Amino acid sequence: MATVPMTLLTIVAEEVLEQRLVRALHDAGIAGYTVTPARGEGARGLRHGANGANIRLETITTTEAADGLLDHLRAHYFANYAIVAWLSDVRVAREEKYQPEHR
Amino acid sequence: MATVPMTLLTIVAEEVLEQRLVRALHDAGIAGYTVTPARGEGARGLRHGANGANIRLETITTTEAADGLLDHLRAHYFANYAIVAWLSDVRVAREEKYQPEHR
Amino acid sequence: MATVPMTLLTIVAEEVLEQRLVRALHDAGIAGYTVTPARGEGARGLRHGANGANIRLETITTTEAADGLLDHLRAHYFANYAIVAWLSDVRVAREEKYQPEHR
Amino acid sequence: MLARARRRHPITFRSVHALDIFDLARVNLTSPAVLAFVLGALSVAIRSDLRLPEAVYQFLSIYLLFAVGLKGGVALSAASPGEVLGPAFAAIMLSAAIPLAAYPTVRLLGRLRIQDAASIAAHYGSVSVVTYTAAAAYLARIGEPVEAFLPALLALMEMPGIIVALVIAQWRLGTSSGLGEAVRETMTGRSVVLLGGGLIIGLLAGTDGVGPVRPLFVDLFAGVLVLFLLDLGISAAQRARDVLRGGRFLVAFGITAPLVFGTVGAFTGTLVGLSPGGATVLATLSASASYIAAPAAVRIALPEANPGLSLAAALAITFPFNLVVGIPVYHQVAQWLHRLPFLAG
Amino acid sequence: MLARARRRHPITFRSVHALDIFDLARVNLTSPAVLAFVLGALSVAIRSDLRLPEAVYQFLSIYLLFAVGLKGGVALSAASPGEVLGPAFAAIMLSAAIPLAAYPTVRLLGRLRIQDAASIAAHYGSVSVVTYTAAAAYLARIGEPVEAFLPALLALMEMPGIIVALVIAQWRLGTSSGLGEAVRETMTGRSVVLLGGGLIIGLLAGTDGVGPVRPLFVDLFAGVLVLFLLDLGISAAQRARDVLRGGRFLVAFGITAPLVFGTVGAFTGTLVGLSPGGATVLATLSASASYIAAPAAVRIALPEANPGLSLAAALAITFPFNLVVGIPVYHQVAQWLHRLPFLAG
Amino acid sequence: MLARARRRHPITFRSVHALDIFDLARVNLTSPAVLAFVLGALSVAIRSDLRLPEAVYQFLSIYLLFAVGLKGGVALSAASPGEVLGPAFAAIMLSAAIPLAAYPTVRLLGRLRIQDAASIAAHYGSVSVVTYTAAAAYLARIGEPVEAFLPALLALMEMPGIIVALVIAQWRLGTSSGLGEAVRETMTGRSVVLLGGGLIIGLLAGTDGVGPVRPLFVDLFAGVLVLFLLDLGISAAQRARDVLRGGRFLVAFGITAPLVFGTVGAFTGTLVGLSPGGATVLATLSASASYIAAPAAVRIALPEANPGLSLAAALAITFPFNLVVGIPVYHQVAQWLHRLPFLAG
Ligand SMILES: Nc1ncnc2c1ncn2[C@@H]1O[C@H](COP(=O)(O)O)[C@@H](O)[C@H]1O
Ligand SMILES: Nc1ncnc2c1ncn2[C@@H]1O[C@H](COP(=O)(O)O)[C@@H](O)[C@H]1O
Ligand SMILES: Nc1ncnc2c1ncn2[C@@H]1O[C@H](COP(=O)(O)O)[C@@H](O)[C@H]1O
Ligand code: NA
Ligand code: NA
Ligand code: NA
Repeated sequence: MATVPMTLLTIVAEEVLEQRLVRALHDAGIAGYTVTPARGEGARGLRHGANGANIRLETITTTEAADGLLDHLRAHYFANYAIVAWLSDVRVAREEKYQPEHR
Repeated sequence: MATVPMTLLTIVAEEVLEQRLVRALHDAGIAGYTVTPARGEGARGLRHGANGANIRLETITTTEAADGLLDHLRAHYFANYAIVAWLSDVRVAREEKYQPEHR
Repeated sequence: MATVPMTLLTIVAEEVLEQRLVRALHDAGIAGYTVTPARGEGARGLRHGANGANIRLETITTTEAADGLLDHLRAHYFANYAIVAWLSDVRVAREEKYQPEHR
Repeated sequence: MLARARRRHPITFRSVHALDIFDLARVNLTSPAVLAFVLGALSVAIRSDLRLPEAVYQFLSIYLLFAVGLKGGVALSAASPGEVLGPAFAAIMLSAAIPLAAYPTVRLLGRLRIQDAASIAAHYGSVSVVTYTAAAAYLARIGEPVEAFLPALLALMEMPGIIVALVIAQWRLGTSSGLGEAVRETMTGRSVVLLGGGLIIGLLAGTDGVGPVRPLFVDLFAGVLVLFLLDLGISAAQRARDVLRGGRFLVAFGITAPLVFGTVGAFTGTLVGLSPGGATVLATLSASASYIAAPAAVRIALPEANPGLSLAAALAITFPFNLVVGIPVYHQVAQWLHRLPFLAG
Repeated sequence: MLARARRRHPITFRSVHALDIFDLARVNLTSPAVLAFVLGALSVAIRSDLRLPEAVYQFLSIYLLFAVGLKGGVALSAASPGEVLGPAFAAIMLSAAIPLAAYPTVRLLGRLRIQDAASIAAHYGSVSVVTYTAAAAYLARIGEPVEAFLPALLALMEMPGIIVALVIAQWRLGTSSGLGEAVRETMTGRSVVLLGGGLIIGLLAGTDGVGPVRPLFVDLFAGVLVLFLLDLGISAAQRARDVLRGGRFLVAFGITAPLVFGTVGAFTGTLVGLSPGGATVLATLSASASYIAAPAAVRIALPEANPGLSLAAALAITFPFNLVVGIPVYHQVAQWLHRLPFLAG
Repeated sequence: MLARARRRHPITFRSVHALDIFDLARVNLTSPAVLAFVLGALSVAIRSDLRLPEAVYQFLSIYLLFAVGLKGGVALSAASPGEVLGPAFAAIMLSAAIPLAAYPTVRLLGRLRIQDAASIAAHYGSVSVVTYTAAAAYLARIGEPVEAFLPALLALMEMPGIIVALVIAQWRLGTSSGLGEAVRETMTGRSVVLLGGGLIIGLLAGTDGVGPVRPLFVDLFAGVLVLFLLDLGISAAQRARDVLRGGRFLVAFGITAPLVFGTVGAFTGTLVGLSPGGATVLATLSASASYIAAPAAVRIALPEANPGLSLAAALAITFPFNLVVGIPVYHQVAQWLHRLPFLAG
């Protein structure tokens, strides 16, 4: 099947941020994402149970939109929250599905 | 360690499809896959709770097998189900483990 | 945003290994990782319920550290445990966060 | 006593009646289950992050289906065949008949596609476990006695309507392939296995055998329902947008259908000799629309149907309508029918 | 009887008293809940892989918050307004006043940053549901009667302290932006919705309406708490390193603060006419620090605060201190204050 | 009365006996727990998608282990040392002795590798909580009284057999490294911490202290077991393929071993003075094979062992065999032994 390159942005962050991250996606015109509950460890210690858990959010979108979101995360969350994010290259079948809707 | 390139196919789909997707993998000679429960949002709305949840299934296999599966998904599920799928390049240590068994 | 390339190591393994894998990460100077519960199927059969479940652990680090961990897995776990592991290329924003601490 | 008194003084009765409806609606409105549904819906409105973990939601639905089946089985094991046969037959027929009425209505008045019309018909042909339980709790609170075997009727009404609706779709779409497969997948789906399996276990174990597990499956039932409804309220509120998309027809159907099917259910129940309470329950079952078993079955058999439409109608309109307005109304209707000499003779 | 006897023979009383403290600490120390907390902590020490699945931890906390709210609401529905008004007002004032004392203490003596001082103030201004329950269970076991409406005080003391602490931070940091948003997010957060929603549901449903759900929300409560405390013990032990980082001040504060706030609470409770048992509970509420609602709220409003510090103080120091030492002490204090003629007259 | 009558009329007794076995097997076969296991297995056969969420499965096993430990601890706290000592010693010895018999059998007759033989020996040396509970429920249903301290024996028999089996493996493999580590990891594993921790908590808290948590840990136990067995049935059926791979030997061993070990257990129990009911339970414990604690321990200590083999034998053969055939048989054996004058004198 013909596939086209697209960018996958994965964010692991403390779950208290879920609603805000989703809002940021929507603001960027991105309608699709997947969330799995996660725990983990990082600079801000162990994260599960009473310490609060993480979510693992991933969204496939254009490189520009992913870069924009990464900028948003840096501006708002990197300094003060348990959060990591990374980009990777993926190939998808239905390109149009992953184009952000400009509003 | 010497690693070889392989393809990772990730499918996020409504959980009602799980058994069928696994059957499709088996039919393609693929014996290995990993499933995590997931929720999400996309063209078909929010997916969790009474709306039904998603699963996130990933399988490492050859590019050909992955392409074949993507074709299968397009033929059977893309039009009518909440589903997204993507391919990415990975490197693994035990190549033979990921070769589909032709039956 | 300026991003730098880094390596993502993903390990899916039987959950009884979790503590040991985390210890191996710490020994390699890696402080950050994310775990999601998972089930799956592979050479060692179905994995969920009474058969024991899997965990899906991912860590972003340098290529060298990731290669070292893969060697460690091969030496200790590949032969006798339900486990798969793969490497992929990702891009991250805060390079220093993912450098193993040499101790 | 009261009933007899009413029969003699129709005028007094009418005013009592008017009082009753409000009073009884209040009883239903202040049940923790209904209030939890409202709390869930409100929490969406104020954009709270409240939500049950996915695994917990699934566990609660497994628990509820199995517990309902078990209760039904125990009830059957204690009932005499003669007593159950009529109502059981009536229940199956009702479930099968409802899609025959619902499908053309939705297709012609709502101008929806074949798949969507059949999907909605399947949802209304099947039943809602939670609505059933609300009705049972309501009748218990107002002291209206019911037949012990009613949980069995619930179990019997789960499937027939779904199958009839799927057959209609197959026929109208001209595709004959896949019906067998669809029915098989439905019959082996979680909901049917849990409900049916629970029923058989209850039947085999009987009242004594089930004794030790009553604390979990009977005593906790009402409480678990409250937590489940909290999450259902969240889902229903999130479906609100779909309701708007579905347009005025969906809202009208979601309110009219339960009233019509409920009345038919009350009538049939009275006809086959159920008590006013029993007929109220049969009415509620007929009026209720499934949002656990039916969605799963329809996803498999009619993938082109838009699940948003049927779920919105069943969960966001009909379900709260039945909870708040429907159940007390069916009860009044059943009481009224019961006083008709030619019916309940 | 005993109390009167004591009042007459102060010398005898003192020796009884000394005996009591140990005896009562033993009662508290051998409760399954406290022992489960210890087991959880020990399991970390021996590097066990014991841990509740994340979804289960979240479910248990949802359950506890909702159940506490429900119980509070039922209690309120049964209480007469006159009886509750004084204690309710006192509870709100206490919660609001605690951060006013805690903030400068932490800031000046502990030399922590504004954000961290305000965060700790918010945690101590709010309350710990689990500590409250331990106090209630303790009083029940030793046979000390309490007012039925106390659960309502718990619910009332959840928020005011958090809001006051956030306002202090906003004021000291000179930023006025974001307070409204922070308060809004706190008020719509899971904890408040569950606790407040449960309260309102209990109030509307009343004792009768809540009857059928008692097996889940009342009878199981103590047991669920045991499982929750198992996991809390794990988290607390994992926080031990943070305690060391926080230094001696954090330990001193985590022990002194509950003693001071607890005494003030016991005093206030006695003043507004609570029984010795009721005053003990109000003392415990004042002395306890939140580790469910407050952390979530502070994460939103004061992201620069280090959550490790406040959680370590609240969960790893104050919580076990209250469980083992605090509650019996507050009880003694409350009994003692109650004998002061000018106070409890 | 019946027993005495039997003793006098051996011929009458034999016919009663024959009747009994079937009758009692029926009692066991129609318990909701056994039926749920069957339902789970059937759901695999019909390819249903039924399955508990992973987090729920783990939670249920945490609950069961802790509840069993707690019950054992309370039982111990109420027992007199003199009464428990003999049976406790016998239980530990039985658990340690079983691998000494099982290992050579599997190795020589089954021709399995050292690691697999030791792994199977470890599983049979340890015990199955669920089988124990089924036996207790069975005896309760047929009205056979048992000693109150039996839950403690269950807890005591969890570990010794595992450790003996690991030592055998270490010795036969000639590797001395890693045993200490393996024992340490086993002792700090979830199962042991929960069971042992629960035991100690029950012991310290005593009957009174445990009172408030009984609704969760005692009353709900039988019901939770039903849900757990539903999932176990699914896992067992999925293991069916492994059974085939394991060949005829595995099936023969999975049936013979419990009969032999069960008889030895009944004998030992009678010898140390247990009642017929108590001896039945000790027999069941000896006959049962672990599928929660042992698999985890063996994974760590003997990674080269194939977990499919031992789990298939323990879960897919021995477990259902004990449930349906074994328990009533052990009961008959225990009753019979109890009538031997030189044994139970
Ligand atoms: N190197 C890493 N690789 C993968 N996940 C990480 C890494 N570092 C941190 N995380 C995840 O991100 C969360 C927040 O990280 P931190 O902000 O470093 O505490 C952690 O709880 C982990 O779940
Ligand atoms: N752009 C995306 N990136 C990641 N996951 C997505 C995306 N779009 C949809 N999904 C996931 O795929 C599911 C089905 O998508 P859809 O068919 O668009 O409703 C959603 O519920 C999400 O979990
Ligand atoms: N090809 C694969 N792709 C993705 N995950 C796999 C694959 N093979 C195995 N796994 C996962 O790794 C676990 C252990 O695999 P195995 O050692 O082959 O039994 C399985 O239970 C799956 O969760
Ligand atoms: Na219906
Ligand atoms: Na406080
Ligand atoms: Na055994």
